[in-house]
Amino acid sequence: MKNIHTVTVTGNKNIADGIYMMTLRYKEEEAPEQILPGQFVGVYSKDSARLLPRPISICRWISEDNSIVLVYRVVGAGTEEFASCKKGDTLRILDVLGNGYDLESLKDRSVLLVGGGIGAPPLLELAGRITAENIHEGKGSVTTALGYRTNDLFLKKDFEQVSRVLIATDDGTAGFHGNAVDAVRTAMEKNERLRFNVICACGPLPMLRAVKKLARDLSVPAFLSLEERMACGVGACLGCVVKTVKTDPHSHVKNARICTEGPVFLAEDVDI
Amino acid sequence: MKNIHTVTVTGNKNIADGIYMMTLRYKEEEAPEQILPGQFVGVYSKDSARLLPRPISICRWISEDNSIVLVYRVVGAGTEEFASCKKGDTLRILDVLGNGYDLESLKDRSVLLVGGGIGAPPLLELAGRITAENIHEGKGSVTTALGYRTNDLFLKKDFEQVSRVLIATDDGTAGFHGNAVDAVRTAMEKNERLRFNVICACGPLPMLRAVKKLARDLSVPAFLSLEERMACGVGACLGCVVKTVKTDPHSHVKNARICTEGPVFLAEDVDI
Amino acid sequence: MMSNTASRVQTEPDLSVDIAGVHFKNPVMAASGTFGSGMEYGEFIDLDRLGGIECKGVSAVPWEGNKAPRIAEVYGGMLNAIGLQNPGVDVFIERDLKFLSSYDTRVIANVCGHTIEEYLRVVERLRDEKRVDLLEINVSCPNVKEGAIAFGTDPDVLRDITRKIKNIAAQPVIMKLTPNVTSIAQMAKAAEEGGADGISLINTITGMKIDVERGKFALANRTGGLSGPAIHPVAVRMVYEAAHAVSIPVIGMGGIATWQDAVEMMLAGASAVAVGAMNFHDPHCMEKIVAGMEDYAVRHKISKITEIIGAVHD
Amino acid sequence: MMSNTASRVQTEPDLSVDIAGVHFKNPVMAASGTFGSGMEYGEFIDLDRLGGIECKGVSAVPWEGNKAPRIAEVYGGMLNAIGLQNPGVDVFIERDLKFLSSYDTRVIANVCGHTIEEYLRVVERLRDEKRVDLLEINVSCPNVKEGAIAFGTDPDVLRDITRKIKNIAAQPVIMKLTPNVTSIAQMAKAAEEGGADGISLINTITGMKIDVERGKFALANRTGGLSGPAIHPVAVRMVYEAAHAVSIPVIGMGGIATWQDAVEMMLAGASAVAVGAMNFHDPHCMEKIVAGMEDYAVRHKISKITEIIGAVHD
Ligand SMILES: Cc1cc2nc3c(=O)[nH]c(=O)nc-3n(C[C@H](O)[C@H](O)[C@H](O)COP(=O)(O)OP(=O)(O)OC[C@H]3O[C@@H](n4cnc5c(N)ncnc54)[C@H](O)[C@@H]3O)c2cc1C
Ligand SMILES: Cc1cc2nc3c(=O)[nH]c(=O)nc-3n(C[C@H](O)[C@H](O)[C@H](O)COP(=O)(O)OP(=O)(O)OC[C@H]3O[C@@H](n4cnc5c(N)ncnc54)[C@H](O)[C@@H]3O)c2cc1C
Ligand SMILES: Cc1cc2nc3c(=O)[nH]c(=O)nc-3n(C[C@H](O)[C@H](O)[C@H](O)COP(=O)(O)O)c2cc1C
Ligand SMILES: Cc1cc2nc3c(=O)[nH]c(=O)nc-3n(C[C@H](O)[C@H](O)[C@H](O)COP(=O)(O)O)c2cc1C
Ligand code: FES
Ligand code: FES
Repeated sequence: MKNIHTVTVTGNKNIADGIYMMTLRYKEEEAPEQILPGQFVGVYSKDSARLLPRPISICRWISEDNSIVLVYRVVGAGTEEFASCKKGDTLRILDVLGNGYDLESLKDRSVLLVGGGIGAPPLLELAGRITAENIHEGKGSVTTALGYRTNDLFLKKDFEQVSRVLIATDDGTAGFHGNAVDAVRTAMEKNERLRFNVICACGPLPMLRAVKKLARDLSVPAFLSLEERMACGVGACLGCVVKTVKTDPHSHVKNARICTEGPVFLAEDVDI
Repeated sequence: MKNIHTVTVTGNKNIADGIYMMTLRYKEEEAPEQILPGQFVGVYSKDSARLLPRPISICRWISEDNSIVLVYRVVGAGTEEFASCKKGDTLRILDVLGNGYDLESLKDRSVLLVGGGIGAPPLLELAGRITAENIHEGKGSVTTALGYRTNDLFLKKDFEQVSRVLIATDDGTAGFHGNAVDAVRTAMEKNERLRFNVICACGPLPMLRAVKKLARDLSVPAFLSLEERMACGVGACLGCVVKTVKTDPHSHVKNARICTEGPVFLAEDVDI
Repeated sequence: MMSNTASRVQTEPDLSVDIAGVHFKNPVMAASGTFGSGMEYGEFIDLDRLGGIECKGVSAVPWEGNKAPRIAEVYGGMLNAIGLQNPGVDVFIERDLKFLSSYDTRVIANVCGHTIEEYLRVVERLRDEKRVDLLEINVSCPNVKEGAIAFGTDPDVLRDITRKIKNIAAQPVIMKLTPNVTSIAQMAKAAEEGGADGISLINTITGMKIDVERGKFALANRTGGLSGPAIHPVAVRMVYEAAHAVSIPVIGMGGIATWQDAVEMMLAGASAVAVGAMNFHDPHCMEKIVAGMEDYAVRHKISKITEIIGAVHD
Repeated sequence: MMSNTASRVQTEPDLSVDIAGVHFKNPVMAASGTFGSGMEYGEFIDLDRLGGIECKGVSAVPWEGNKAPRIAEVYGGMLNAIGLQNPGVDVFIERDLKFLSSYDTRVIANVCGHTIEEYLRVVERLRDEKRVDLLEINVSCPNVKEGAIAFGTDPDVLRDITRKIKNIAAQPVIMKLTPNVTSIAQMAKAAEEGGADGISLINTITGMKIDVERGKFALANRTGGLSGPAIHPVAVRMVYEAAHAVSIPVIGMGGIATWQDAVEMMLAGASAVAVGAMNFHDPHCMEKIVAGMEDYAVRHKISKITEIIGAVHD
């Protein structure tokens, strides 16, 4: 069930240049019963000048503590306001939104996760869940390729606890000098035992396009998490569409709602 | 000099039903050098939906502490926000606005102050200053007639320290049953040694009209503090006018700016 | 016992209104395009609490709408350039009206088209749909390029399309006006002359946002429609002017966020109101508005909410 | 030494602009009616930091303006119905222009009237005033009842009054347009055809507020002009449309609160901008806008701010 909740900020720390990690605790009786990796929430600003919810992915779900963790980059007035939140403050959120990654389809597969910059956070919950829920029962593996601008490698340690990690930086100050997809290609060429038969990716559009091409080259499916400007976040306004290859069963045109049919799409279904 | 200041809330307490007393402290170097009773400040809201400053009279000036005290009634969203301010919060204010009461013209006079409801606060500074600055040098006296709705008699004690006090309540639960002006008239009829040769008043329009009439009946001057919706607060927008009897020297029409030529006007000069 | 009942009746004011012969349990509706056909928000709120739902604009065949980005947030509101994406009237009937059949709220079908013929096809197709209580004809969407905007800005064209639609419509016809005109009173009169059973306004005001760091338009469509609290005072003024120009009922909308805004719109002359962009800020806002209106009526001893329609005074 | 100077030059972008042959040190001005003639705000800010001051509207003889209340706050903005109170052109010359003579900023006289003849009298009277750099003709004030609004909403009337003013004006003539029209492009063209040296827009959008507890209009005049951040997206769109319709320069205004808003207006096509209602929220905002623009130019390696005029792209 989607709803509006008032949650309490129980932590909000600066984990890298301009990047914050915020923990939000629900009242026990309001805590979500299920969250899929890749799902997101809409966070409302307190200032009346800003009325629309900010979509932020769930980076971790700590169900035993009725909490979720968000990792966000300060890019504008809304995220700036969130960065100024203190422990004990409350926030109004709209949750739980979007489809999330389909864990069933990852069963027993070797999964490559590709995260670019602030696209990495939702993949952490995904990597963790694949591992924790024994989705592979020992048959598959998880590798995460993370692309950063600089060697300010937020969440790297967290990913290392749940997957093998490849690092790429734009400025070459850590790991592969270049983007995450090229890091993967290079590693595969060097025959670094990098095998996978499905890709899940989240990050900027150029990266997602590169992932789509990689997947096509390797003939493996890729699940991409997309972004678009949103108003309602729940599928009512038709604001957040992506072009689809086939007619979308809900809209009856070649447009799907990222907030509802997405944000995670099979790469071959969308025209990006 | 008028200016914009960020001041610190050092106290904000509920002193009567819906009435708050807030103390604001300036940074030492920004504290005003002079404040006249009857002058006011414009208090800004923090919410972007509300852009205009709220005009609030200065109830007390504690110059040794670089502070001013405001007493305000919660009537809408702005004052509601102020009521929620806590010690240590900061507020942005526009100061020091308006002309204030002309202390010179009160010299050696017996002064009657008439305050109705939330019009009382600025008269406290006035009464205090008349007493403290020895304006009368023993020759005059100060009597304050205060009209309240009920017997929630905020500031009564404070007035008693600096003047003789007459109380009137709309519901008759304390003092005279009726309004402050009728209380004065009745007291005079009863010959209660109530003498004055000038009136200063602040309160709702019907009360000010009654004061104007009283002053005319007694042939004494009356200074009235007026209210109007304001935008700039500094005389630039011509939003806050009152009709004047003669052509106003600034506007060259029969309108004076309450924020600049006022808020205190000689009763006979304005058409209220 | 009897006096108890009597006082209970007094504290439960009658919020119902009639528009063109259709009875609404209360005057609060969802504005077209912000609420789909209620399916998505049905998860949040009890649709039966609403006076009505103005469904998303529907055309004769499916429309793709504009390219993304379609949304831009602005101070106290938003711009949208959806471009009337919709699955077409057949899907609307089979899916949306079927969904709505289990709810006790009024259904207003919002009709759009590129040409008069396209409008007429939708109206014709909806003739036998009992679930449609009213038709709202959107002659004012600023995001359709093919000329539909002209329907709402030229009084002669507006009068003509109104007449043609009235000729074939089974349900009462509400013409939805655009605020992007010099004289809203003139447009309201044209709709009335064309035989409209009511008018609704305002649709969005055309606006633009530019991303200054990138020097680019924020919307793929360049311009979009401004809605939300920012436009409320303009909407109130236009509802006032329109209501004074015609004698048919007016549905008022534009930036309604609180019960105060809704009451204000009715005092200005609206017989009912609709809430749009604010649903995105708080899916519960319409429920709160209904409750706030009820409370207002009690405090002001208003037994029928219709008493306040147009009751503003100096 | 030399390279030092060179790099210093690079970090100090040229913010100056020319409008109708008049040179402005920067493109940021105070909007008419919100700043008097600068006297009051001179206590807060250094008037020499401003590109120019658009003075309060002035008429041939003193005007009383409307009854109070003249101001109502609304979400993200305000309504005003001052009704163009002013002391008349003689006092304006003797007092205001004299005051301004000691400042190094451009002076734009804002002219209003009830009839064409009244406008012409003011323009005539200002012919010999060297302190007046530009004339801005307010054909758009929504608060004057005698019909002045018609000047700004009928293209033929607008073309005619522009021509008559141009015939006698000594200074370049800027026509200030109202947003309360169906087609701003049409009005902009009419002004250009009439010989205007530039146009400025937008004036306020007509709005209304009702006090719901008392059932009364918030303004004595019933309607008032909406200004402030709420109207900014509408202003940007209109500036864009107007700038694309004419080849004379455009002064953009409407809801400018930050340097981003000012840059946005210039990207949309404005050669200069004016700040109105926001002065009431922060008397220092124009200084901050100038500083922010400077910083923007440095970051984007813009050596002359004129490069960004109309530079928005898809
Ligand atoms: C499904 C989804 C998941 C996301 N997850 C994350 C996350 O985990 N961490 C994170 O840092 N960011 C995430 N984003 C991006 C995040 O929504 C924006 O950075 C944020 O909305 C910016 O808000 P602002 O007020 O700071 O910026 P402003 O630019 O001032 O925002 C103005 C408006 O644009 C919208 N907006 C701005 N950038 C984006 C964007 N990239 N995508 C969608 N809307 C945008 C805002 O929501 C707001 O409505 C996600 C976006 C989507 C669509
Ligand atoms: C010179 C002067 C001195 C004042 N001194 C005091 C004081 O000492 N204590 C006190 O409690 N009140 C005082 N007031 C009234 C006070 O300004 C209003 O009560 C306050 O602005 C209400 O703000 P709000 O946001 O709560 O109400 P809202 O009604 O939400 O305000 C909406 C708008 O109307 C304006 N407004 C509302 N009521 C008034 C009013 N009575 N006068 C002027 N503007 C108003 C607000 O400033 C705001 O712009 C004074 C007014 C003036 C003009
Ligand atoms: C996202 C969005 C989509 C809209 N789609 C339609 C539509 O399909 N048909 C229509 O008549 N109006 C449409 N509108 C206009 C609204 O119904 C309403 O008239 C306008 O938004 C003003 O109300 P508000 O300020 O409460 O949003 C749309 C508005 C928004 C924000
Ligand atoms: C209080 C007030 C008075 C105004 N008086 C005038 C005027 O005399 N002449 C004029 O051309 N515009 C006048 N305007 C309009 C402004 O100059 C400006 O066009 C409008 O307010 C939009 O800008 P803003 O949103 O930055 O305020 C006035 C605006 C306000 C708020
Ligand atoms: S944001 Fe409204 S449909 Fe996705
Ligand atoms: S409030 Fe602007 S002149 Fe008084």
